[in-house]
Amino acid sequence: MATVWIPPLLRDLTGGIQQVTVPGETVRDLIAALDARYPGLAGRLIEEGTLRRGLVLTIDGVTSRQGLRARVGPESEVHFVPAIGGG
Amino acid sequence: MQAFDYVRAQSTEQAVALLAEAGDRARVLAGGTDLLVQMKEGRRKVALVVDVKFIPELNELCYDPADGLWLGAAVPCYRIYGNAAVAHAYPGLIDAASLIGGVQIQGRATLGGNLCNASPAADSIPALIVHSAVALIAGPAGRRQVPVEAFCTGPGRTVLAPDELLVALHLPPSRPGFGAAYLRFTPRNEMDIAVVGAGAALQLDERGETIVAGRVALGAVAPTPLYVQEAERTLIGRPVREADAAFAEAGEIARAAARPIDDMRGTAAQRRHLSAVLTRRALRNALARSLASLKGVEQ
Amino acid sequence: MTPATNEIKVNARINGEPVEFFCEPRQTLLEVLRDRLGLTGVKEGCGNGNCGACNVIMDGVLVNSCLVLAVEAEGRTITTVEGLAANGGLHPLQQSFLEHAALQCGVCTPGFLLAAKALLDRNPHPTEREVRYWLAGNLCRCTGYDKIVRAVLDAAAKMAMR
Amino acid sequence: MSEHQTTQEMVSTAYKVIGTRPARPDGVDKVTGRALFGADIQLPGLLHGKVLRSPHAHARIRRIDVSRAARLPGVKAIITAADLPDVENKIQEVGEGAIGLKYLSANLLARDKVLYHGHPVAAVAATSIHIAEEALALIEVEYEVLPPVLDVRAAMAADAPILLDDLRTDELGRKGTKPTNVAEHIRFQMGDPAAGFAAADVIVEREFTTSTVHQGYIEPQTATALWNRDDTITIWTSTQGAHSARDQVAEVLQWPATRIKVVPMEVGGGFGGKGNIYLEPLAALLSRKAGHKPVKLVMTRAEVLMATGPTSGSFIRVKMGATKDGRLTAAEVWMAYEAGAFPGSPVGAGMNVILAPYRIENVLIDGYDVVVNKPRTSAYRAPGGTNAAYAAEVVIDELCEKLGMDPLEFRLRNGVREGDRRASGPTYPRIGYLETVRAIQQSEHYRTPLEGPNRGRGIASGYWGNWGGRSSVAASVNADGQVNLVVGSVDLSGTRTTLAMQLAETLGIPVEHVKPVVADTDAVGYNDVTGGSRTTFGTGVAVCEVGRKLKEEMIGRVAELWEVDPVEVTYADGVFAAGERRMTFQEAAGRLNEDRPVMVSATTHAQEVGPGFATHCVDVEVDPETGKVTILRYTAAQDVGRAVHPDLVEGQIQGGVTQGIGWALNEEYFYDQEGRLLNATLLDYRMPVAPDLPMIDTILVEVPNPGHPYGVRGVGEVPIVPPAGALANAIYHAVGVRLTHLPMSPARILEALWAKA
Repeated sequence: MATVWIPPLLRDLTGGIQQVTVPGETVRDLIAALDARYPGLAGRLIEEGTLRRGLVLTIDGVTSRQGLRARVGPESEVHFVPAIGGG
Repeated sequence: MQAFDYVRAQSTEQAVALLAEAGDRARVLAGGTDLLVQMKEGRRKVALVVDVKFIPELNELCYDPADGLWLGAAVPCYRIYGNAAVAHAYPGLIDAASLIGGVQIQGRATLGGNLCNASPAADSIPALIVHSAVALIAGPAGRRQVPVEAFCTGPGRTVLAPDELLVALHLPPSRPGFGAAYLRFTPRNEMDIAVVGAGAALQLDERGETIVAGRVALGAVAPTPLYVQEAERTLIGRPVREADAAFAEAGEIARAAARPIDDMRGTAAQRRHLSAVLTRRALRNALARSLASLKGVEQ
Repeated sequence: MTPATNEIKVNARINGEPVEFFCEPRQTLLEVLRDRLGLTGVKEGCGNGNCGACNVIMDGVLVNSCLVLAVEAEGRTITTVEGLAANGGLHPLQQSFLEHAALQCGVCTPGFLLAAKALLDRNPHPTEREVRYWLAGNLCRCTGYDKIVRAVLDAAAKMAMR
Repeated sequence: MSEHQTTQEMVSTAYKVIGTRPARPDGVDKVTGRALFGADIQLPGLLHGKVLRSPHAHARIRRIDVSRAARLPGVKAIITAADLPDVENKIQEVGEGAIGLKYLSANLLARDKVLYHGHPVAAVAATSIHIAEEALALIEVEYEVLPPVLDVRAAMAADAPILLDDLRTDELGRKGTKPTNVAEHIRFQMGDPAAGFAAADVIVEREFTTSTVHQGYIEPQTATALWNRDDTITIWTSTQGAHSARDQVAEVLQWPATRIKVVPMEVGGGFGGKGNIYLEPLAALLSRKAGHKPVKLVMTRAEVLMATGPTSGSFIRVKMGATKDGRLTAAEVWMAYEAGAFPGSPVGAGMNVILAPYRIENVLIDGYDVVVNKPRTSAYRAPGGTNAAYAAEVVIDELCEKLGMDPLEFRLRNGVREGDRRASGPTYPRIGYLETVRAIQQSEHYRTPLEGPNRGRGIASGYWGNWGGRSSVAASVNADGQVNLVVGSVDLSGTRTTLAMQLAETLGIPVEHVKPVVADTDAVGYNDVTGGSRTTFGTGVAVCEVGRKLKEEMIGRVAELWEVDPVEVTYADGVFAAGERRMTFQEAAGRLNEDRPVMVSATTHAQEVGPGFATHCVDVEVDPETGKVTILRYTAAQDVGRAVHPDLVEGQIQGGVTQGIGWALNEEYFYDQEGRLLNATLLDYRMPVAPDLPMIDTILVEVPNPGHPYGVRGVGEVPIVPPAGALANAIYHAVGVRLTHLPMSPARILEALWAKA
């Protein structure tokens, strides 16, 4: 099962829990599983059917551009972090 | 820029006549390094630009050890510091002329223009004051002379009437034992406007033991460049070996004389403080040059 | 070109060639060089003499062309970056700037080259300090000046050997 | 001068082109004045435009009357916000970030309100620049002046004047309910900070403020547009991203992107400030209105400083704790960044930077994006990083002082390495931070004691995450063996060279045989902006890929020619071989082109980005009587992954350091009480001049990025991050005062010295 790091501003929904281990083969699966456990989480991570703009998905330390369809491994660590521009 | 007419004046008389005719809608162009900036920014409404660079007497740089320096009002800075005899006789002037803008500004900018622009922070004016420079002015009624310390009447304002033209600056000859210096404080090492500028001049006796005359002037601490006459009284008669104490006193007099404001280039407190610091340092530089000039005589 | 009523005819010598142009008194030399004469190597960075991108050499003197009226060019001799290399090839300064990677974006480069030429014309053996102070009127935001200063010093050394 | 330190893995790899210093292909044009920058475009029938700007920082526009201006002979078109189509407030990904389209449009021409001094209100096209300027003076605008708010903390106050009526604070999808100036709140949190501080023996907490600063590129923004009679638009502009500019114009004009061609001219410096559009849509609209004549707009320097760029002023509070043996236990940071008139400050990036070099288990960082009555901020080299690192590095230095530890030893003890966690959560890949600390430790500079009164040495580290982005490239082989490389990444500082070098290395041909071309938006696929230190890395990955494909294609076609199986053909050192048969790259190029041309393309969106770290060491002397700082010596050690062209890498570092020095010591925006910018000139906006600086020594540490075929990391951003912290620490060690405001100008240093005395 993959470990999802809950973005700090969503931890009010998890009662302060920072990491949650959930089953799933894609990021979509993980978010669905999270939302089942902590209702409302999906609504904060997903916007109009895709990952919320301004969030960058990283899986095992590498950013992914595949959004909800990105595949995760059983030991994967998944983060949703704010997007950052450069000069 | 707004549209205007341009005339290249051939003589002082022609320039004065043009100015008299156009009144306050005319401006004199020498190096243009202030005028063009002000016109581009719309700060000056100008109908006629009178270019005075080609008037022979305004373009003359003439030094005679007996008569002093005739510095035409339209002589650009680079010609002043490029002249070895002038550089030797008027070191404070050279300090200032080589600080105004970058070299490309110095290729055009003139001390006459710097004076007429009458910025409180103008670098050359404190230097001219300590060199006891006199401004030679031509107008419809003839010519008159004004000491540089009395030339500026406020920020951007001078004693010149709209129909008057600054022809030249005259600096008295310098004797052995004379030294002068100008320095300024700026956050950058170049290309900056003085937070405070300080000019100082000293005349030592022939043996180099006693200060017999001294002048101090400040920039950027008052609405006009400031001649700190009170400093002279402290300096006169002081032995050179007590110079440090005398200079510290002069610095305190300068600090007290300063009437600075807060603006983006510096704070009033900083300026008062720097008035003392820079006066001391300028006097020290001037003293070194005074002593060097005496050594030059011995050799 | 037919002059507009308020335009003045100016004759100058630019990059070795006699040039005649018409301009309004309010036009700067920079504007005329760029827009009338096609010498767009002369750059405008600030328009008030603080950056040096518009440097040209006029009668042997380095000036900011943004602070010269075009009408003032009457009878003057002007060199722009386009005229820096005398006959084909590159001027040693241009060569040195390339060899030392003394440019990044390149927009300040023409002004630096003209300033450096004016320096070496007066002072063929400048010290690092002299180079830095002479170039103070030229702003570069890309390089930190390090490689520009080296390029000028090296060009001076090479020119002295020739 | 520079030193080169290559670490472990790839030390034995012998490259032929990577690591050399060839001449740049655009060099001769740039030293002879031939290179065409944005404003250099000349077109028949060209009209000249000017923009009318608000004299107020905050005001409602009651009325605009252009009728007098329109009657001025020579005026051909006037536009106001009424000429811009209404756009819905959707968020659009443009370039490196996202922006609300309504805000983007309102920044181009103010609609109902002006939000900063210099906010565009109208634009004019005329037969000469002087007539356009005269016309501006004839446009009448009636304003209802409103109170401005210029400081982040004032803007966050409950009774602050509100800039944008529709703005609500976003907290990761949860919207606030009240009008506010706080656009966004971001949080990073790990571990238990309270427990971490409880375990600390020493705690340092300080508050910092930093002024608004500008990118300071020497070439002002410019755009020339022709709205043709067939309703296609061509725009010649100085931009960091032609495609991004095209897409932004398409969105605000509601015009199909593919009916817009953006021709990227040479760019006279960007540093992040030329990713946004300002003039392009205005020039296009003026062109249409003027009867389809081309229109050129060029900003004055005052306009550049008033209305483009700048980067955020900020307020930052940092608290850090450490044990007696010098281990960091916890950190808490609260930071608010000015966004300018519209949301979008780099506070998130600042949050990534601020603790990046340190392994700290217990972390809380709160960041706020706050609108104020200043120009909309734009990216500036490591956006948000310099001020953030300054705050943290001063606190680290104070911790070291309190612990009696050498600042480099402390960093070695607490520095991050592969696998350590960032404050945002994910772990670091292979990075070279500790290597930069050791490089400084071993440098001749650090080993030489600094002596003399009022002198001090400062150390600081810095980080930038770097970026890959999307790139498209194409390569075609000419019959003579020369290869045309078509890229869409505009070249700000020499990337034509670094990209050509990567292709030459991949193909095993001399770099002089690769001709790189930066193409317009019609001629090459999509490319993200040149920014975020991405081009040599991200577009480089695409170039390596195109080289690999080209080799594969040529091997296949040589096999065809030789009538052998492609697996029998090898290619090495510029020679194809199969059995006894040999053919050079050049011969193959000739033979293959006789049959049919050789061309391939590649696109990438590189993800395996190598973060960059640097450690800087600076010696200063402070004049205690004037507060002036003289930089005596500066050394920057940076992990550059692989220095493709060491001269250019050194140049990036030296330039970044110098911008950082300017930010640290003298650069700042001065506003009056009414919010008018007072120092919109390069005389009073004090960027460093040559005599302000020593030579900037560089140490190129090479810890290759495993995510790039040659180990490349982005190098451009990192060097601007440490200087402010390093200088603050050096000033402290010289004269004993900790400066908590940027810039550390002479006046502020004097005040600090007086306060101490």
